[in-house]
Amino acid sequence: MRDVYLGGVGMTVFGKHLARRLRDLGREACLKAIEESRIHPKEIQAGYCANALGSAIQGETGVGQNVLWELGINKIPIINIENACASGSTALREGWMAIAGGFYDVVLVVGVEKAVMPKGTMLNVGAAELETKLGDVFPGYFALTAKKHMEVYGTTKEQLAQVSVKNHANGILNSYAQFRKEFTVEDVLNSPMIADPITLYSCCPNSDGAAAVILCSEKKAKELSLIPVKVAASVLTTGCYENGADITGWEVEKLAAKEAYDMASLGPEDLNVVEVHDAFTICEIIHYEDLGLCKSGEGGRFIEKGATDLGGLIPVNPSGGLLSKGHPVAASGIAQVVEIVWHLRGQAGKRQVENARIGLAQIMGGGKEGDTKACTVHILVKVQNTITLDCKDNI
Amino acid sequence: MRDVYLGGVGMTVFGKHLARRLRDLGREACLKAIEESRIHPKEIQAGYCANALGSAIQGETGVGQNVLWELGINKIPIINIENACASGSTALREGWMAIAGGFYDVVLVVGVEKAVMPKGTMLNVGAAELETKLGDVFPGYFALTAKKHMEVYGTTKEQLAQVSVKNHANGILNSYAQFRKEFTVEDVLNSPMIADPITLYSCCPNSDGAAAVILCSEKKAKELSLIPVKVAASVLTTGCYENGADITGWEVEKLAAKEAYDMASLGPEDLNVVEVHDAFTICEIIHYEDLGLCKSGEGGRFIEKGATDLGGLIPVNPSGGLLSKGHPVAASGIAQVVEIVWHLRGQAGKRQVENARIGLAQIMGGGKEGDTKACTVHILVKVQNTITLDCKDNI
Amino acid sequence: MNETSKKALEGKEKYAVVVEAGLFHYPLNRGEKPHLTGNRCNICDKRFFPKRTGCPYCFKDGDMEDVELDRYGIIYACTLVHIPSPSGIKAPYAYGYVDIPVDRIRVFGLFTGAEPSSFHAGQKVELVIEPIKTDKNGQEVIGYKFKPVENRH
Amino acid sequence: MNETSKKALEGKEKYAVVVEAGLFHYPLNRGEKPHLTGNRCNICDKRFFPKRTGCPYCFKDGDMEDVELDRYGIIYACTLVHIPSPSGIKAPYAYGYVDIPVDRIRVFGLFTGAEPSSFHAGQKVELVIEPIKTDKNGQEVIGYKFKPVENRH
Ligand SMILES: [Zn+2]
Ligand SMILES: [Zn+2]
Repeated sequence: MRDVYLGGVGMTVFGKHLARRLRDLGREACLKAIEESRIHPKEIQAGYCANALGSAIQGETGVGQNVLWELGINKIPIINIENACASGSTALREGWMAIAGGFYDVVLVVGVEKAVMPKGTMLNVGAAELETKLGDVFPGYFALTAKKHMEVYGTTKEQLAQVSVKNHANGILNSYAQFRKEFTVEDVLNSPMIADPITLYSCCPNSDGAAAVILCSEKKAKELSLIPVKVAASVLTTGCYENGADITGWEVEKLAAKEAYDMASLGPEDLNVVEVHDAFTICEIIHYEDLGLCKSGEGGRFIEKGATDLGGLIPVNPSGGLLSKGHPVAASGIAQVVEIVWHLRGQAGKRQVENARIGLAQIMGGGKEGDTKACTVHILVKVQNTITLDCKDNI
Repeated sequence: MRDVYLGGVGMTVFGKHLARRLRDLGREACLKAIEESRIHPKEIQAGYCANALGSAIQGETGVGQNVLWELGINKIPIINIENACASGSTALREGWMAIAGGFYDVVLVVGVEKAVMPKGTMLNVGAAELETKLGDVFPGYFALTAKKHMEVYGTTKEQLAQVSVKNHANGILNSYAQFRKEFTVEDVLNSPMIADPITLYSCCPNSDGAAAVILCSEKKAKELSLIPVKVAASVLTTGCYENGADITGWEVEKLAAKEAYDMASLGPEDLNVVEVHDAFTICEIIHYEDLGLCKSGEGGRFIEKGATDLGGLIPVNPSGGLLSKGHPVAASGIAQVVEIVWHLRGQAGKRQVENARIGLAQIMGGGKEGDTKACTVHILVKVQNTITLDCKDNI
Repeated sequence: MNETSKKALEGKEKYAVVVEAGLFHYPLNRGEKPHLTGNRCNICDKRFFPKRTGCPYCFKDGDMEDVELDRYGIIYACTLVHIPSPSGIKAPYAYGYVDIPVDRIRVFGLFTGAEPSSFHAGQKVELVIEPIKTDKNGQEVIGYKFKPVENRH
Repeated sequence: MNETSKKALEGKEKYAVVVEAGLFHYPLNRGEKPHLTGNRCNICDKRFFPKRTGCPYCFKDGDMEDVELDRYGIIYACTLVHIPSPSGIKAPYAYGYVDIPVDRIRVFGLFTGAEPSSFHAGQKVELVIEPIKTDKNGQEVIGYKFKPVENRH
């Protein structure tokens, strides 16, 4: 299996882009990744495009072809991928396999979504599932998780709120973020209750946006004027769906993390920067535990003591996370990797984690039987730091 | 790159399955493929699922996870893929890459669709495209192609109709086919006009159904009690989108075919059995030409002289094709490969092409700027014929 | 609903539809109690709700048998939702997971009422069949819910 | 259409909407002729309709410029459709590809009328702006069509 490197990366500002089409957003992100790589679009040998909701919301399928032809890219394999919130990271892994397996030297991976719903409409994805018919909604499902975590481990609602406070503080430093506003614990707790104990500011927003990366072989990476960042691990796994399982953690995430650490020959103690799927505040706390950043049950106290703040023991979601940066479903997993790359290359501006050398990105999605349909973990490693380049900050 | 072999294969009857869910149809096809392989579902290391319309019609995403958990398959990577009519064959190619690249030894690939629309509803996929807003419909687009082919090459409407006549005659021999009814040239020409010169019986139906294959490494293939069939070529390419291009053929298909023949070190003259994307009668005629079965412009005369009949020079669509077998969008590309495997293993019953050793499957889909978003070509080769096994006919 | 059935209803009382067929037994006779209908695998005895086509653990077809689930359960986790659901349930409403010890199974379900103080993990609940929402045609949709078991001391 | 604009229309005449913004110039002054609006790449001079953000051949941003396309074209291929379109166009209707020699571009478009004998490849056509359908609110949707050029000998 060959080593896979990151080429250029790019993303759009996340937020409301009412007048822009999927292909316009995707084009912008791809163009940034291509231009940073200083390659011609025609050098791209395959394209993987993640989009989760286009068919349901915009009536648009084959989004990858629409995006890539905006860049003049034709006559290559283009594959459209869906795996709920893990769509982008699943596309990334397929692109990684295409290079690691020796099929291509340059692959473009893009995730794009317009998830801001037209006024007065509600998305009814999963309408065929009994839970959905019975009124299950995403914040409600995570509320159950939160309630159980509080009951079993003594996690407090203030600790939950601190996740939102931290991520919004980070988001202020990120010009790509949708919500750049400071919140206090009180603000989060006093915002409207959605599903007890999940309040409005404990939920990530629906967003429009795109993110893209170029992946390449070692040989091609050497031709690019970029600080080399390697994919040390790329893992995808589906849920366990075990009836009656403990819901204070996700077995599937622990499995994915273990596999990723083994693949990279690294452990959680080696990480310098982490991006996780903080769709709701409770999620981030559980991810700390499942990824081994702290012990099971300690997630609430871990954030309380500032361990995951910028400048803390292990900064988590320096980008602002989904909570502040926004959540254009299929773009989010790729945007996390873009953020990690910026930190490893020293391009993260005011939110830069100093001397970051190893980063991890985790995302999961698709509720099913109280479990998740897809969970991915990627570990990226800066290979050397000897080349000095004109890296511009991404603030 | 490692050789990739077919394990067990299976499909549901194509047609209307109003009371069955996507997961039920997918389960049946997968179960057949697994049981023919005589493996336990837990031996499957990754799953690729193609579905094109579930999000739009059934409000269902993450279909792969839903199907595989019906079989007790969990904790493995599952990837959902969409590429219009080429969704199934694109999933097949991703599965092929996963094994060829050395990532896995046993992969399940399934395509499933419920494309029969609820009464009174019309699918408006591609609603964002100008052509669609201006009234472009699939039979109309292919009608333009047919009109041009008739004008330039003298192809007749009787020759077009013969495609439907042949495929329906083949479909009578296939118990998996949706329409098992004999048609004459007059029947086809006298059926209601849809878009001149495309009549109702010149169009494939919307169908529900699923098809699945197990792919495996050479080592694993040797453990299975199956006649070894190898993937000699797996090619995917997106359109050229060249404004003003000749529409009597598809440049993208010629490119895909050339790449596939090169990969397999074979030519069209080596083929014994072929399945092509006959969504409309004209398509099959053009595929003859693009795949090199006959010269450009000769497609009409090629079918007229019976070259592609069962027992002809090169039988095309012995399964009945989409025209008779039906077209559950994302399942079709995999069902074509299932049919080819049955012929190479001598299991095709009354429609068996004698001594078939090399087969090709072609499918394409997703209209864009008068071109197609995805075209795949797969070539399968029976490696040896020395093992005698209890193969049951699939009639 | 098609035109024929619409006509049949005209001027008559609303009749109820169920949220999904085959989920539960609705008592028609006085004194009879409702129950959820699941199924069990004859090989490993594991129970499923809603019913599965085959057992995911034993991977055998034709060995599944319908079972009446016990009416009593213990709340594993619960929440009170303050937004209407896309499926049409009006806010606020409560739901969660209920463990049914007799059948060693956890089921998802709505709870009766919507008071924050009404439900907590560890609480004993029993099954009731009740309307859960009104559909687009104005018809009541019947589902199942769990309600607290009265404390009798 | 939102509530405010609905109200604004009440009791007034229907007004027209266009099938897509920016596609064509609709003549307001007598004698003025309609035309499609495309754009061209300043590097390779290739024209596009509908307009593209960037040229796919030259791969440069900021070098695209709007152009009025010539009103006259030659039918490359045409068909007569006998089923209504999901986008709301009533059957029968005719459409096809029209080559515009002046701009070296092929455009997709509807044709006026729906007679099988009206249109054939190689025929000269000219652009007209016409209603193409009625939308869900009963409003006419304005689009463009091609009609045969009168033979003047
Ligand atoms: Zn069992
Ligand atoms: Zn140009």
